[in-house]
Amino acid sequence: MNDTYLEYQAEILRMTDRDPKRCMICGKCTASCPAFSEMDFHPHQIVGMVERCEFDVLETVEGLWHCMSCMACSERCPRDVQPARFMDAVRQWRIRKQGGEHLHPQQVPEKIDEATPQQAIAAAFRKYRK
Amino acid sequence: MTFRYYPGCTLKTKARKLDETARRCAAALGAELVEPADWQCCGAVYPMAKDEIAPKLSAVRALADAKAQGQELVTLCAACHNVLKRTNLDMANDEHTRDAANRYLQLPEAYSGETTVLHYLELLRDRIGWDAIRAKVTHPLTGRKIGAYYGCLLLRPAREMQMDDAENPTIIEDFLRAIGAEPVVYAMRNECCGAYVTMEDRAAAKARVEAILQNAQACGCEELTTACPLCLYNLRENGGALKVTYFTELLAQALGLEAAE
Amino acid sequence: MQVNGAWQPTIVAFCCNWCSYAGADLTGTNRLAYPANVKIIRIPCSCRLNPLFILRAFGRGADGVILCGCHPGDCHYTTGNYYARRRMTLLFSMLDFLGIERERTRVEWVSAAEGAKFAAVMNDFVRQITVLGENKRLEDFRCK
Amino acid sequence: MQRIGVFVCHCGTNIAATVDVAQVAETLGKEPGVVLATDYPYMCSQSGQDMIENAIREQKLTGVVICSCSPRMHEATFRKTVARAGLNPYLLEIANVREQCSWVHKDREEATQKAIILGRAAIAKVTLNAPLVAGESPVVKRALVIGGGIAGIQTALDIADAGFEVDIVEKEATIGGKMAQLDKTFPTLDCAACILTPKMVDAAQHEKINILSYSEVEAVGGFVGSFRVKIRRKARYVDETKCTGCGLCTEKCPQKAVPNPFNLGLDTRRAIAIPFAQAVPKVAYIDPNYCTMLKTGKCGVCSKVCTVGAIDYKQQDTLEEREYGAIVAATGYRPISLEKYGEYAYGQSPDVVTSLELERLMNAAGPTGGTLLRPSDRTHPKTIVFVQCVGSRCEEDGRGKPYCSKICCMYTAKHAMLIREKYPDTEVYVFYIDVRTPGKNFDEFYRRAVEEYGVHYITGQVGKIVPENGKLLVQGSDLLAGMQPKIAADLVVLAAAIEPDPSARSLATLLTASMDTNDFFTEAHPKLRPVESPTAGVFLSGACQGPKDIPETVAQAGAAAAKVIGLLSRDHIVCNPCVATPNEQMCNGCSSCEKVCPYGAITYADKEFRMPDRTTALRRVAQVNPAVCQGCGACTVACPSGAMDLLGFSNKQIMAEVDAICR
Repeated sequence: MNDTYLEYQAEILRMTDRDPKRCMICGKCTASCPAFSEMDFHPHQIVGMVERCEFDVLETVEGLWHCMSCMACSERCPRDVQPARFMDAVRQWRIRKQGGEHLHPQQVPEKIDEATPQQAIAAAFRKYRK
Repeated sequence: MTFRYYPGCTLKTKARKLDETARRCAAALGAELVEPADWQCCGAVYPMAKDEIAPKLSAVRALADAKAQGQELVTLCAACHNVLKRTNLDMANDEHTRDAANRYLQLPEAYSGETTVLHYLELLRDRIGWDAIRAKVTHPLTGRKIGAYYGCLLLRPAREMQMDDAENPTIIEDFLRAIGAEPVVYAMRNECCGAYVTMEDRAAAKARVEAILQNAQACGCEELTTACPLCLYNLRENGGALKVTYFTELLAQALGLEAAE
Repeated sequence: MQVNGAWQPTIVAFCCNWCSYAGADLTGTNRLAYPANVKIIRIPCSCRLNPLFILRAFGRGADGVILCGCHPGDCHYTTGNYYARRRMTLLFSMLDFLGIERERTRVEWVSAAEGAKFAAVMNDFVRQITVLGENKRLEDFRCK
Repeated sequence: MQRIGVFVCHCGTNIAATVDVAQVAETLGKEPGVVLATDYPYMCSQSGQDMIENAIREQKLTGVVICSCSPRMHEATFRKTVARAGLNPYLLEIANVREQCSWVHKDREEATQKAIILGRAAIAKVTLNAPLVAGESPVVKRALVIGGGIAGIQTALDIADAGFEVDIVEKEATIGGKMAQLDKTFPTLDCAACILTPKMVDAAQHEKINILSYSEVEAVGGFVGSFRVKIRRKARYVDETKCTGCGLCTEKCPQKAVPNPFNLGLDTRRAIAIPFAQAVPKVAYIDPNYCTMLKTGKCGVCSKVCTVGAIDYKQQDTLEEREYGAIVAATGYRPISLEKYGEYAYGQSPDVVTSLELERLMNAAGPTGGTLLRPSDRTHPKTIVFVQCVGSRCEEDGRGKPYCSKICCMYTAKHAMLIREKYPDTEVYVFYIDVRTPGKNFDEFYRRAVEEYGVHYITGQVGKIVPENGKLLVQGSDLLAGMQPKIAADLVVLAAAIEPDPSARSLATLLTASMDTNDFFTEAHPKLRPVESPTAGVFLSGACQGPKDIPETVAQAGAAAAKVIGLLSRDHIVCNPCVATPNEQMCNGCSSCEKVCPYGAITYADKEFRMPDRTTALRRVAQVNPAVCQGCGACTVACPSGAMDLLGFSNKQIMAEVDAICR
């Protein structure tokens, strides 16, 4: 196993404080996900990829940015694996890596309109960049 | 009854209506909301990564301030509530977060989760009580079929938020009953509106809102109410099929503080 | 114990009748070797072990004492090994307090099917006690 | 003065090859108290045993040590040998010099030395052995079966057929349990009523079986062989001896809005009712929560129409006390409440039902007369979605159970198959995590559902069910296809996890029987004693021990009956004499021992003691019931004053062994 990948895995497990091995791949998270159709990989797959150390794939997963952090997957997970935490942790891991940031301040004006609440911008910054 | 009140950034700008009606209603119901002078933005999303301390600090400041005043901390925006409530639990239960935050903030007195965080709805339910509200209603919203839209942040994760059953909540329905309206239960009321993804992918948010509105209409909702500025934005801007108001606006109408449209 | 002028550790193993004693028998049936320093005393259940027996063994010159019982949840008497586990935890603290190396006592769960584990545990324990050397601290010289 | 004989066995070459048996005998012969030490090729042979017997007689031995194989092998044999020679069988100790010496060591010198030490320890112990007499206690030749489902009925029938009296205590008004509510049974699809009701009738007509329906166990005293049980006979407000079961009252009662528990509230019945047509006993009972007469004193219609005068509004609960030699717990299971699974819309839409409710909806005697109609609008559902593992295999979500409920995969395959057979125009989808079908003809059954009946099995779970415009929008995951299917269903069936009946927990306390964290009764040994509780005289039958289907339940019921018959066919029970015994002079009545006893064998009695100043004082002291004590010894260590000791493994004996080994 690639040592760097093992380090990544350790970092993600530290962030999530959850054990991906408890996942029994029932698919209830993915069944609950409101962003399913926009995602390339789905919550149960993200958990599985962390467990199997597939960071080459995780490095390119786009689905992370479509996650709405609605936590439905975590709420309904029968094994308390909490896929939302893995989503968030993998996102953090990507952002922490050089050049991993997903949102640049210059892009914001084109993304909002008159009524967009500050909350949305703050949240997007929190989720998409360091 | 005096409470510490954390409005949050959106309530000072785009969601002034929510803030303003909430204050007036609270005063009418005998609850004084005191806004601390120097609160900062909570960050809008709770950082789920365990090793992220800095984004939690502004929440800890607000919590420690309420503790210093010996008051319960009332929140209104669903996002602020989620961040403050969960950060508070971390400060009480997670040694690493508590130690790091206290080391960093150097507060006069170390903070370890002593403050009670109440959402405005909990204030209505648990501190004032539905019966007391019912007694103060002068303009009941009789005949209005209103659907509660909970969204995500008020309810989940249920074990931390402890407000209501995350899959079959009743608190807003109970509220609607207290102000004389007819609550309409529909299953999509706790499904995500698309949240901040609307900035990235408006089509995705639109699809979510459409499904919610379709279900609400099919179940007989004539209007919707919510506690979250972002939910309101999405339901209005990405949907628009139903009128959406903040629940505090409805309360203000029922208490006769504001005329119904 | 001195054997041919060289020190050999004396080790007492308390084994519960239902799991570990049977496990030790299985070690024999499978002809798996462990050092002869280990002498087994049969007790009905690990919860029969009064911590005083261990102190007595040390007082009489034992260099190591090991308690073997059924795995948690498998106790013949349902809960006996849980009591044993708690009592041993307290004894460990007390031995610490007395200045006895806590490595001289050990608790292991050995089922009736784990003959190989029994041998492995005993080999390891004897090795460990040999490294620790002779137990002088608790020896009761009045018994000499 | 001790006169101990030491017998060293060669076990052919098993021992003698590694251990110098002659040297062992010679050395042990010099131990204090030893008057005879000898070795012999096979101690367990007839001539070996004769040698021991003769030695005991000739040398007037007071104790015997045999250095041989494990006591687990031949202790019982040698105890009999010793007893034949007139010596108490517990004045024997065995030094295990085969399994724990000659077979595990290679060096002859080392092994010989160790054998000598083990022999010394045995001598030291036997010196302190006391003659023990195994007590006997009488056996009441009647069994109590708690629970009248298929498990209880089968156990009772098997015990009764062996000629022993059996009482069945059932908390509901009829026996039959959950099986009576089922439609068909897998994998053969026989009708549940057709195979169950004859058994119910057999039980009712069996001269040895006494059915106490609408009754509950209230207190249990005594111990194996002679339990004393208090049974509450709840008031039915109908005289059981007079009621003929004609059913007239159940048609005339004006209170019509009583949710029918037999149909799980899917329809209503009257306040006075017979649970179902084949109920046993077929006797009406009044539900006091709904009866107008009992609530307001005004009505009395049932009393007026009853031709035999069986109605008695004044009836009270009565208590009966009976004695039993053995008790069988057969309290069964129930589906868990799905109240907290709001995402499945159970309770929000009447068309989301549990599998047990579906059984009633498909049953000819159910609320729809056997035609599958959905509850909301009584139309034929055209698209049906089954969701598996609702609450099963949920580790820590605070809503479900960590275990697999075992029966759901099969009954769902059954439901899907029956629906497709009866209504071929119906589409049936099953969301599953794994399909578990280990059982005779089980996997074949499931494959038939897929291959012959065209049931759509989808690997994945359901995340959300949205009732909308008379449909149920089911959003699930199809993990193999990588899709998130959305199915507009007419009916959704949830395979709810099963849990032990809630009455089991209080019963376990009464019986001092242990339970696991899920409230299933614990068996005495998970593999070798699966139908016995660790508490002597208490046996387990059916799903109260763990999730089970009908064939397994019946098998276990028969096994429990066999164990009960084995117990009841004895006049007396021989008890293990190695039991705890308190020194009453030292006991201060602190209750520490009672708290750790897993069997409830310890009680307290106030006894008079002569004090040093010649007065007498009343003191509370521990008493051990030797018939209940299993001899674990937990109490001996818990006792702060050292008053409790264990016969056969006394403090002194174990200390003597320690001393001998460390010497």
